[in-house]
Amino acid sequence: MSRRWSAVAWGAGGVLVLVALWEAYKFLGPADGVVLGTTRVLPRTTDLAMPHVWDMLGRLAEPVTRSPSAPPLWGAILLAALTTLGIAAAGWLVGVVVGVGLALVMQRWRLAEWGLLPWIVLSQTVPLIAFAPVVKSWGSRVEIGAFEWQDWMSVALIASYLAFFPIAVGALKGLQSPDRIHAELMQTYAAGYWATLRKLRFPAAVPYLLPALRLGAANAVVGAVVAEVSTGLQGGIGRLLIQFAGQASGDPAKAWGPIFGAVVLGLVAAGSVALLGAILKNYRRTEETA
Amino acid sequence: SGGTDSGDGGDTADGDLTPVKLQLQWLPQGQFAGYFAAAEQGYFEEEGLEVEIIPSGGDIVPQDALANGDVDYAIAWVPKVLGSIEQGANLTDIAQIFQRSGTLQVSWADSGIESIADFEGKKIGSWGFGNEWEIFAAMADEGLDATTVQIITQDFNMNAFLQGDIDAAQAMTYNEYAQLLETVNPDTGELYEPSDFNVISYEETAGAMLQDAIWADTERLESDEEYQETTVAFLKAVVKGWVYAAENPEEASEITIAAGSGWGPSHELWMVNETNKLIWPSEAGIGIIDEAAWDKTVAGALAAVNESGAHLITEEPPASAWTNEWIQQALDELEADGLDLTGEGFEPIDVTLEEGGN
Amino acid sequence: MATATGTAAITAARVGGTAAARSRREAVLRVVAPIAVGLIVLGAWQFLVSVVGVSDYLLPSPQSIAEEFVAYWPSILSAAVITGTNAFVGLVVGTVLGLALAALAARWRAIDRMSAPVVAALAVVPIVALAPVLNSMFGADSQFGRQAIAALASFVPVFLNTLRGFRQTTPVHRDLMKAYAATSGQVLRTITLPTARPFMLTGIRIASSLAVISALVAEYFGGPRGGLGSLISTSAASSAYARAWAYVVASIALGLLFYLATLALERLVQPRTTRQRTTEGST
Amino acid sequence: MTDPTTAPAVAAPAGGGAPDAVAAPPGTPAVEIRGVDKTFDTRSGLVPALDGIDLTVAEGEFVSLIGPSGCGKSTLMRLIADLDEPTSGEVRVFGKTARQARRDQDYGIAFQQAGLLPWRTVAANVALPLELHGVASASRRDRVAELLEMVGLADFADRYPDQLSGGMQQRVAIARALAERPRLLLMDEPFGALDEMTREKMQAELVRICAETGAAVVFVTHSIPEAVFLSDRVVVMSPRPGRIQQVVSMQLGADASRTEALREERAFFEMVTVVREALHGAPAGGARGVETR
Amino acid sequence: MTDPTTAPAVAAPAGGGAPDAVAAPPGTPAVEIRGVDKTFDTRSGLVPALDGIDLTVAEGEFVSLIGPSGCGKSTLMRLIADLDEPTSGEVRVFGKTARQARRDQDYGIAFQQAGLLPWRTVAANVALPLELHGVASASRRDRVAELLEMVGLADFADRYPDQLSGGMQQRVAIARALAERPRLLLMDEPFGALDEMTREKMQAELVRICAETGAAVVFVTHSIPEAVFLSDRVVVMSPRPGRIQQVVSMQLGADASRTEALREERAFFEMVTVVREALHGAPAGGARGVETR
Ligand SMILES: Nc1ncnc2c1ncn2[C@@H]1O[C@H](COP(=O)(O)OP(=O)(O)OP(=O)(O)O)[C@@H](O)[C@H]1O
Ligand SMILES: Nc1ncnc2c1ncn2[C@@H]1O[C@H](COP(=O)(O)OP(=O)(O)OP(=O)(O)O)[C@@H](O)[C@H]1O
Ligand SMILES: [Mg+2]
Ligand SMILES: [Mg+2]
Repeated sequence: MSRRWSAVAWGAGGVLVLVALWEAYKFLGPADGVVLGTTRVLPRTTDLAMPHVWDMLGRLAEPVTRSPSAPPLWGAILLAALTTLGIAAAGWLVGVVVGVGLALVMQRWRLAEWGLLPWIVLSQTVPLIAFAPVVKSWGSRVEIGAFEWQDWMSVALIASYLAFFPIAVGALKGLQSPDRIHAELMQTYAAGYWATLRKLRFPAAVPYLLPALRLGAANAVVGAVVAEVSTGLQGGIGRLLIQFAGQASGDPAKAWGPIFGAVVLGLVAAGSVALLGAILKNYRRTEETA
Repeated sequence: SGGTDSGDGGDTADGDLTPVKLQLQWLPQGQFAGYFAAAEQGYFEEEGLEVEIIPSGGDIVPQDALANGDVDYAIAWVPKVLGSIEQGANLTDIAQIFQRSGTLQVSWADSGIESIADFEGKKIGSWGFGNEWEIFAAMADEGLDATTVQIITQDFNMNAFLQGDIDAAQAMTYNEYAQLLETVNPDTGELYEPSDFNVISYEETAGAMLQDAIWADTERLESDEEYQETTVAFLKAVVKGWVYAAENPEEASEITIAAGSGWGPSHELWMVNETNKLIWPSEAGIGIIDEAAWDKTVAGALAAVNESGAHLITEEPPASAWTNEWIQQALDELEADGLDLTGEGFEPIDVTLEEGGN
Repeated sequence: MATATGTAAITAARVGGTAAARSRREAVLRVVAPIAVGLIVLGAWQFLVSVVGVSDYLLPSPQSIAEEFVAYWPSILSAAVITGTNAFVGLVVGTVLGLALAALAARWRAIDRMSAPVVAALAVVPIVALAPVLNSMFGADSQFGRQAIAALASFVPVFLNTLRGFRQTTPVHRDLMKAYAATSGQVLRTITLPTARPFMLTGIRIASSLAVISALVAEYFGGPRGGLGSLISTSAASSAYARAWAYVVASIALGLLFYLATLALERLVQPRTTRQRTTEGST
Repeated sequence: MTDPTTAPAVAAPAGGGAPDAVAAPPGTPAVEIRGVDKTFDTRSGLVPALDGIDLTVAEGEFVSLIGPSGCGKSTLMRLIADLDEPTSGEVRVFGKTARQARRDQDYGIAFQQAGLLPWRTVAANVALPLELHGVASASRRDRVAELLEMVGLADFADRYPDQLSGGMQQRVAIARALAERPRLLLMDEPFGALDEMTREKMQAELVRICAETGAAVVFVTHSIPEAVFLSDRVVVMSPRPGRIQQVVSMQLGADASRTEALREERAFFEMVTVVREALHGAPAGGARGVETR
Repeated sequence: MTDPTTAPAVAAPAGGGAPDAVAAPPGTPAVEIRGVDKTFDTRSGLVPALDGIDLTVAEGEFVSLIGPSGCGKSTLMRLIADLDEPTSGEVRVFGKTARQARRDQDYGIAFQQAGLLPWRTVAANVALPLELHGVASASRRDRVAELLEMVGLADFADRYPDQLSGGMQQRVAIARALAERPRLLLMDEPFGALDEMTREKMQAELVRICAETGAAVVFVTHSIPEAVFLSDRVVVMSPRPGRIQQVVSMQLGADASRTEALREERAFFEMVTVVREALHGAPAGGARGVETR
């Protein structure tokens, strides 16, 4: 317990050092930054480019606009972050299903692994942002019975596209991880594919799956935010990001609010998966002893 | 739009409402005040419509949403849609809401950039996403091609210009120009003044192009009678909305804020007011497409070449690309209501901008 | 004994090179299978567009994409060079920073513990969200903002993997070095760096794809035009989807190029034996 | 000390495919291996691992396989367990094919590594085969308790494998192998990873357990004293391709019980010497080995 | 066979801190351990690992440490190597402090795992200590060739460790330990991972190498026959906290040369039995152990 507190204290120290660096540079650095040749290698220090840390934090407490109905900035950001979190979670779940499904197929048939894995790796070089409008447009065509495609689903779909990759790779590794001795033990028990999967492969995959799920969660958040920007979905943090960036000339501190929101959002998403890891700690015993 | 079979777009306000989807070009803001006013004031319902206004933003291309059948009408700039039409979209401009271009190119007062000809060798800001064609068209008229300048993509604010990364920034009269005037001049501690800037208005150049127009699906317009009726009803409500916005700019700006605009009240009011200026006066009646302006836009679009050598369009758009038929019908029907459809009595108001637009 | 060997030889002759054949077949399948999958998808796509008649406007056919690709080849090439340069600069800077900070963190626990929350945040924050503020900070007229984003994106996996690599030295090797009374410089050279090397290379390989994607996505948030990202958005904005897809294809190729280059680096820098051993544990 | 007259009876070398010299006991033999060859088809060519193996293990008999590394001990055992298939020849377990015997769970198996599932408690590990074969949870619990009692780990039922010493883990693995009361136990160097003292303790325990269950055992080991201490017969193999070099029947005296005291008896050392010499191909001290053929 | 008169002389138990019963040979002893305690301060409390250890290893002497797992054999060896420091007491190597001896490279060391650097060839692995201590590249090459010749791996100089068998890897590790001609060799279960036959071969080779180099050896093992075969004296330790239980001098007859034949001699078996009994605390067969005290 005390170790955890000391980690928190050190971490807080690290953040403080960062803040101190920011302010020190802002105080000492030239207004137009440090330019080497034609490239500016250190940033400008104007209030427009680098607001004071206290201005950024202070701005969070003020209302979004002067309009009487405006909520405080932090409230608007919190609400948007929660919205995005929900979308990212949906995308993450889809990513888990697809990723684990692909991993199962690839683990079962080597030919599938050879045929699919290179494409799965390649898929990560595809700039998804280019597809956001296409996904939205395709999605809007889907209407099955009472089910109607919502715009947020397009965003979730894009989030899942980013999330599935680490999960597929991690799950494949995990499913392939059982020692030969364990696989053969199951064989001597004349255990079938599903029994082996349930009793051996899935439990053995947990230590590989957890970091993959965490990475997937972080990726889902990135995907959700970028896709919100890209499809213009309202209500999420991505939307606030462009909206407040648009107001940054007159109100530079405001643009940082959604960035802090995105950081918190990512940490919460990754942290929730860490919680999952705590629940499954018995499946991670090899990790701890190794 | 296929939901009702009453076929009656008329006055049955409390009967079945015809659902209509309208795709905006950007986030909810004063630029679209007339549509939000029409919704809020119940004009759509009066016409028997239930209109869902879909905001855009990011990479969503309104005319594509329309061409794909996702929506029934879309607001988009004419040059951008001309490009889509050449790519195979089948769309028709049914009402030219903005009668003039609201695009400016802003430079510092001491920069020496006073006309398009001064662009040569300068860093010229543009948002991309098809907003750059006016620049290229204006430059083409001056004999400059896209490679003689450096095009910098502006992001969502004016910082790049304020910090000198861009020599001349693209700005809409109703938005980015106001952003400049909402920013504190670090030298004086006061907000920037209009006198701090040189402003080139594309409306006064050969590059001027028609902007916010209402687009409809050409095929449905030709063959679907129900859609035709809906179109007239829709246009009537929209016109009423814009008339309301012209007469009640404060209320209109409050309506857009309530509809989800993220701007502060002063900026919003500025935007409604400036938008009104682009619409009114409208000698032939609001929404009527001026053939000369249309032809000028087409000529500009044909002339413009971007820096990767791509043309916006390479041939004249088809005749179906625009028609005054429906807006004329709508205006005729509204004539009786005694509305000011030409903006004869329109008087812009004075708006004081606050720091940060808040 | 002689007969037994003889039998074995006969058996060997009869079964004749099946294992070799099998391994050859495997090598072929490893190449053919992904190509087959790709062709099937491409074929289905073309079929959807040209036979089923999904509108070319919505989903351009591979053929029309290829045509656009050829037509705009010079512009695609120069755009790829711009984006590729940004990604490369970012990758190099991010890698150097990642390696350096990981070395410091491995050496001083204080740095490790203080950097933990910052790195954790960097790992989860959508780095492209920083694009607008970076453009303000460094100027929208330079590619620096994009390079900075690519560098930040590359930094995280390089740092994390390298730090892990620095912690992989086995106790027996450390004891050995102590028994040899080796200086800390010698320990670094003979044990720590070679042990960490495969982990560093893995980090760089992961970073390579990230660098390309980030540099490209960052172009959507302002800055000079001409890169793949801004051309994709411009083309899409004028509904020239086939052209947009042609730029997308180019960006995929660019990402692949980076990935393969880092893979080649890995093969080059790393002796055969250790590679086999570590590729399993470290990806 | 190296008096040839004290040399024990040694079975005929099995290289030529002759049947076991020791007569099979009444009843179906637990394992019957006839003319088995095994060749691995690897990328670098064919690897002959076993050549002309004939071996019969009677019910309740304890047979050890010993031989240099790579001689095919594990391979032979895997053939019996139907984890691999012979290239030619036949393996029968309790009169059935090896496959059938595996399906019927006629044997229990333990490897060099305990191979416990790290995420399961000791009890859950032992219960695994019962669980897989649908034994009801109540009788499963009873059987597990009984087994853990037998291997002396009743107090550790709820521990996880990483909380146990190597010897304890191996005992859990043995309990698991015994879970379904197999009449045949296959063990591949189960004590290889243990230190000498623990190993001796485990050997004594194995002797006790075998006596209790009456199972036949095929036991792979590298240790001569271990093979001698445990076995009724020791099968000495020669490498590349693996052949049975000799089958040595343990003659430890009529009154020899397998207790700790046995390890210090003269007969024990003599049998160790006999197996050593068989293993080295020729006797280290003289030409005695030749006479026994 | 269990005749008490044949029991060899056994040194006095060293638990009470009495000096070694066997007189130190002339010259400085290779290792001198006086009253050493070692307590580990772990998260779960203090772990006493060694308690009152006194031991002297003469120059050229071969001393084995044997004892149950966890009795502190490795710890003791690490103290000699100055990889750890004693909590109290003194360790001197060739009359210097352990630290000085380490700095002077007075010993060579080999562990249970070969601990080769996988990215270096066999030759480069052997050359490592020479490289670290600035030996010129030409003489380095000569010495490496000589060493590889000695361990019989001259043909494998350019292979990588993972291309070698366990026994070959261990031979490389021994060559590496011998690289700087140390007068003291520390070996912690160097053959623990090998199979019995390879192990016996390696033992014979170690005997030869020791004879060639004349180095003193401190050798940790779990195997009684191994300790008996190799050593001049066997130090038997008892666990928790580790104490020296007995120091047994090997009495294998005046003419006993350490050849393969020795393994089958009666004296060998008898010494095995003596060590076994010392290890088990009391004789397995009777009360004989008491008499030897
Ligand atoms: N799956 C396999 N593929 C190819 N060759 C194999 C395979 N399994 C074993 N072999 C080879 O067959 C021979 C016998 O191997 P096996 O494992 O049965 O020996 P072993 O007697 O158990 O050795 P050890 O004592 O080291 O365990 C060896 O040469 C080995 O390399
Ligand atoms: N670094 C350490 N920290 C804490 N305790 C230790 C450490 N090293 C050894 N011990 C403890 O000291 C005792 C002796 O350990 P040591 O490794 O010397 O035993 P050993 O005789 O070599 O055992 P083995 O035969 O298993 O190698 C054990 O109880 C062990 O847990
Ligand atoms: Mg084996
Ligand atoms: Mg030890």
